[in-house]
Amino acid sequence: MARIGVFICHCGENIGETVDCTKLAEVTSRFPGVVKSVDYKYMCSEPGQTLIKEAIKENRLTGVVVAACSPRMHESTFRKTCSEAGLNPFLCEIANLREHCSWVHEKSEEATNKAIDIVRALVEKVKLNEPLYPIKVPVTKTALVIGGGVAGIQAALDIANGGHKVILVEKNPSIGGHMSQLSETFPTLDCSQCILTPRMVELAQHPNITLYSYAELESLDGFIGNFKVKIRKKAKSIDENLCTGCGLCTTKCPVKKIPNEFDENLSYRKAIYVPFPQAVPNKPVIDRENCTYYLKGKCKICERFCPTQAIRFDQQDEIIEVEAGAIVLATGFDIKRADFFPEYGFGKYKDVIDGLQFERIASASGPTLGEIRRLSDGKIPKKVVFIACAGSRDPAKGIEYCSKICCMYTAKHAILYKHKIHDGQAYVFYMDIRAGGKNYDEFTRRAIEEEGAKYIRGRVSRIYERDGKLIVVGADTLMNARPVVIEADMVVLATAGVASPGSEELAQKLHVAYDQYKFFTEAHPKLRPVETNTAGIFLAGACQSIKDIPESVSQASGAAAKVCGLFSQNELTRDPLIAVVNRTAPPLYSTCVGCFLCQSVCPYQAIEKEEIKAKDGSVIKIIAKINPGLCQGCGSCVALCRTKSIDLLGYTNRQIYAEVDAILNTL
Amino acid sequence: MDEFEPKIVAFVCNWCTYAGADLTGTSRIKYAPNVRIIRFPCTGRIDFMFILKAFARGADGIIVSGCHPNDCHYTSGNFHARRRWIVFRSLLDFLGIDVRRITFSWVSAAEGAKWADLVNQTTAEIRKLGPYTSYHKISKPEEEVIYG
Amino acid sequence: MTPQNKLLKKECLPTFVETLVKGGKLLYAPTKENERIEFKLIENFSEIYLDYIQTTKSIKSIVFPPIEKLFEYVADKEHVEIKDVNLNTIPETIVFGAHPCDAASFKVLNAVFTWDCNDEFFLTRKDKTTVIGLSCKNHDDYCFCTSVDLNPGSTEGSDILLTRIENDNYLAEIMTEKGEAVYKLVKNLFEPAPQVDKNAFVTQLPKLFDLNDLRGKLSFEGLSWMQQSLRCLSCGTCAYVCPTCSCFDIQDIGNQTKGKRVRIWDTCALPQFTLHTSGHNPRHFQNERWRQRIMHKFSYEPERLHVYGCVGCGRCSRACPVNINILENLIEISGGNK
Amino acid sequence: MDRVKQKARDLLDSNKVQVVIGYEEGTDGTARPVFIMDSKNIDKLIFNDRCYHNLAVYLTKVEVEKIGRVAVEASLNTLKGIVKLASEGQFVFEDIDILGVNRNGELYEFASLDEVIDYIDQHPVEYSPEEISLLRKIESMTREERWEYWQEEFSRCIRCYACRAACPNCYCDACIVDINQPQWISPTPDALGNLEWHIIRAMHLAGRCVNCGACAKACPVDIPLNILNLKLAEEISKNFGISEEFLLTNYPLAIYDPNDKENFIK
Repeated sequence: MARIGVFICHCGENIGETVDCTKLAEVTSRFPGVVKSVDYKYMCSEPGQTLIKEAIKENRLTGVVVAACSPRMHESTFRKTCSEAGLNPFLCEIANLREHCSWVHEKSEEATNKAIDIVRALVEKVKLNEPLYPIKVPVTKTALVIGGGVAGIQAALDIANGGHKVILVEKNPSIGGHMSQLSETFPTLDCSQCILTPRMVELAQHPNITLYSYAELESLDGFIGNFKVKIRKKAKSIDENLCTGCGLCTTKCPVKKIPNEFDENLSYRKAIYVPFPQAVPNKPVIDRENCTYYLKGKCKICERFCPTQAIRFDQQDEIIEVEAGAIVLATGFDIKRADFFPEYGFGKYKDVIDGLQFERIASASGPTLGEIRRLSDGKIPKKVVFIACAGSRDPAKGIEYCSKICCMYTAKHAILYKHKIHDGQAYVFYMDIRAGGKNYDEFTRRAIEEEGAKYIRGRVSRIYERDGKLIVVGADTLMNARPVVIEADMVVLATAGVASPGSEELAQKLHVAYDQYKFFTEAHPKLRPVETNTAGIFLAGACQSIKDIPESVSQASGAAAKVCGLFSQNELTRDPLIAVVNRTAPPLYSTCVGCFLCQSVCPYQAIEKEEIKAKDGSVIKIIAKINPGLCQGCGSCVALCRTKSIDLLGYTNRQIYAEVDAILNTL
Repeated sequence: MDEFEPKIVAFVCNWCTYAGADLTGTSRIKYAPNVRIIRFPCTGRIDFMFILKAFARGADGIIVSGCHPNDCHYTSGNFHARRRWIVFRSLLDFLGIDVRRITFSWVSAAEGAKWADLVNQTTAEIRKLGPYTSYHKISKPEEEVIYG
Repeated sequence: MTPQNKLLKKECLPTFVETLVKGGKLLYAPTKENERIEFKLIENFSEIYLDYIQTTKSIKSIVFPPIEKLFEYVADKEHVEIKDVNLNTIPETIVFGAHPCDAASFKVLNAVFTWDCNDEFFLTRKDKTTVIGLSCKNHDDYCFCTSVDLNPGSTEGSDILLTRIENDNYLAEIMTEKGEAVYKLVKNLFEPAPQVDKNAFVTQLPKLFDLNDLRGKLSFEGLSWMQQSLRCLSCGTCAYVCPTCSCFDIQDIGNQTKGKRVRIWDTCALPQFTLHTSGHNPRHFQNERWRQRIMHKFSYEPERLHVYGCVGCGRCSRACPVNINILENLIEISGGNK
Repeated sequence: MDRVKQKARDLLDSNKVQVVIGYEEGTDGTARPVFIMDSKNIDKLIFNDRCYHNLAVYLTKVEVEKIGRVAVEASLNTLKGIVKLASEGQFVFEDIDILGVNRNGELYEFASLDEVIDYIDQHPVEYSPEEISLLRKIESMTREERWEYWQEEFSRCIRCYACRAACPNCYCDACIVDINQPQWISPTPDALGNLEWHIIRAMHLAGRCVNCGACAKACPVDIPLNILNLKLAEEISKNFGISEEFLLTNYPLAIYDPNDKENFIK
């Protein structure tokens, strides 16, 4: 006989204020099979958990229903509690009274009645729960890091230094990411390249790290501990083993006018190129879209000059298959550009630029060698207007979030500008100054108070050109929205940060969730910020949401710690909520008829054939068998199976029927 | 007579719609109390018989909801489910079963407000249609059947 | 009581039927709709179709419904309350126009349902049912009542048997008290019966095998059960249209808190019928199930219940999707056409 | 027909097969399946319009497996059943001998499964005008009329499962109606039980049905079950653009197209 305990949590007033918990406990105590039903202020607290544990022992409970918050919040907490009291954790179910009831309804009889129905359904379900035991699977102790920006580099180095193999995949010819483009970094103003480059080199030389640059993820199969990864190594058109990185090919290449992505298109590069001098690996690739040979079928000048005959025009993309136990996603971010701001004349006026372009102009290795000059005429700009929140926090632009880093880098830009052009005047249009962070507020105050940047709280309505000047029309909301008109020489837009292109496709390949802005979604916003909902895939850096360097690096180290934790065991335990094929007495052996229509519905290729053999070895019957290492428990095969020979542990057909029956069984 | 309160059962997937409904709660958006949620790992797990069983047990309306296309936690469960629903729905309609009482939907984990709207709209729609008398009538098992 | 014969003029037949209907009893009679001939609940005489050879389904469901509630239960945490069926609610019923084979089937069913205990559901229904039979004017190749010791004018099981005689008038043989009770309700419609040779007005159906021969030849082993049944698809049609098949299954319908227990028809033709929990099935193969069907009707029932389990109506043969003709097989077993 | 008989006789005499499944004259003008194990009975074999049974149904029966190797007198519908069963792994195609017969009872021989598929492909399914007009008639009804129509039709159902027994694709050892944990379908032959049974039967055959109509012909109470199958066949071809040939060896409900319609999904 079932002996079920029902534990009703008030969650302070979160549930108790809306649902009559006393009545709920009284009504549930009358459910058949319920031997204990109590309500308590905070069931997840230490005394609450103790209450459950004692009740399990005293009442010899065979099942527990905790009526509290969402199972997504505390299911594991309460299952652990049960386990500590000697009850199999899978004999505990959570009735979601908070998110699905008290928080969405007014205090009323209906709310309490709904709570009663919810608990009744879970009581009937838990009666059919069976003890389940975690599945052990081996772990491949190699991590795959996708993205070679600062977050990816940090994660890779941390994992590698923890003694595990790392494969890093970077889609560009060089690692480094956006950080390598920056001039200086806030709030210390140290040189970005100077702190990043050593890390890049360390990574390239690390014995535990394999770097695939100019490569992308092709496909992913498998599951935590046992991912099977296909990586597409795009054809660089050079033999990396032969190439010495002498650079002669680049010098000789006749195609000169290709916009240089690294310089945000403010300079030119060749068709065979190294993105920047400190690139890792420091070997060129041929940009086939612009190379004369690929376009017209002749040229091959680079091949002629290459001293080691390393040029390979017929090189194909290569698919590399690797196995990995964990994946760190560090694909970074991008910024909004050109056509997104017609009102600011961006793309029309040469001297309206974005933040990253300003970084390149301010960078000693940039197109102006660090001298801040107008792009239109090369003159020194005497008045520069910086516009924060260009696109961010702007529902009309479809970007409602704060891009977070702009306040700080705008302050940095104002300071850098002032440092380079002492008689220049920086103006900053802002909505709010968000300078939360160690030494951040001090840094913005310095920009205003010491460097004399004029901060104007208001938005710029439009920008137009007159007599070589950019007329910036805005309003100062702190001065009763008084119109402000500034005749500027240069305008820098702190454009919104957005998810990097291809994030959606990548998320779909990896089966990780992403939000409406295509940023990857963490498993829990507070408690599991570096994990995704897909076990074994972790997040680092701006691919989750826009982050600055220290935050990206900390999250990368966090992800690395998670990976190292995973790799600290030889095998990992998996949730046993998987599909199983029934076995029955002979001569049937199983109700499975071996039609194997389920095979094509399984996303994980987890359904195999099993031969049932007689004593003499002859095959009596061939039936389906689920590989417990591969099955992820989606249950698609279960719904498809005509004879109901497959069932899903934790969501069995009987359990769901019991739930449907109970939830509608309002007496 | 009391005003008719529709009984609606929602079959939702754990990863998107269940989480979306959690978000509705976290956002404190209020909605009609007529829906009872049953949690599935994936819409691919939802057997069409569960829908019939809910009607037979007295449901007036049903919501089936999961992840948007391409968002399935298991990559393809929602695609398989969608195909099954296309066929199932046309069969039910052909048999004269009121398919307006089954709302299929995609509600992501980020669409807390959509979940509230969906529940409210479905409740209003079913309220308008009234109790599903014709199905409930045949669902009371006959005491006896005499051919003739 | 002593049976008595009366004459019912054909013009009186509609009044006869409609008076009975208005008297408050349920009246089932053969009807024809879209070429389908079935017994149905009748309100007007015009619905009735008497020129039939055989209906698809038999009249068995009137005394042995496909679903019959045995009791209801309501349970809470501590108590279970069982509510018995009030047998008084079973309605008074008349079956009108059943052929002698159907009428005779009640005797077979009665033997089963009173064998080791009295089945009060069946007995109450039977007691409340009056059968007004109709002798057969025609037969087809599937009919074989004469071979199972009945005949197209047999009064067995009929409370009143009507036989259509000259001028389409009806000879009414009032056989039982139930028949007489009906007769008394509409006495004025009847006239004294003329002297007629009833046999001259019923179809002549030659006897094709002898029951004793057949029973003597039946053997568990050694007969070509497999040859006869290979074609069989293992559906339950034969049993469900049969007027004498009486197997049922017990099912509980409901949940932990409320529900009912019912019995529903079952059939030995389905493999699950004898499937044991262990997985063993003593009648795993169809030939074993076919043998059971024949042996049960023509050997076990006569042995234990002193009645043959077949009335020769031929319904199973007509309904069989693969034309398994029981008559063919019975003739073959009994040693050929006599 | 002579060539069919000759080949059947040869197969039996050479002991290449132990039984020939074909059609013979039944009683009362019917044709019916016959199992010939001795070549002297081979002249019983016939083929005509009355031979509608889908003989593929016998190929998965334990009683038949017990006899030995089988040759089947295979009409177009039977061929379809055979291909479908082979594609669902119920037997190896090469383990069956096929005596193909066309409409005129002429022998067709097939060297391989592909040849059978080609043959089927050249003879697309033809629905009778009666079938089509009934389908359209039901489609044109209001929802309430459709409900009444099918309730009336299903009310005759006695749950004899002749529809299941006659269908080559209903080969499951344990049919879902026989499973009672949970009780998927009400076992009672009342309105709900009958409706659930016919829904699940149609759904389980959706995309697998070879549209031979054996179910409807087997029904002792004339429920037009073939119309349900036909409706779903139309829906599948309309919604998923799947050809009959593709369906022979594939199951459309175990695959998907990311662009499947979703105008009904909110």
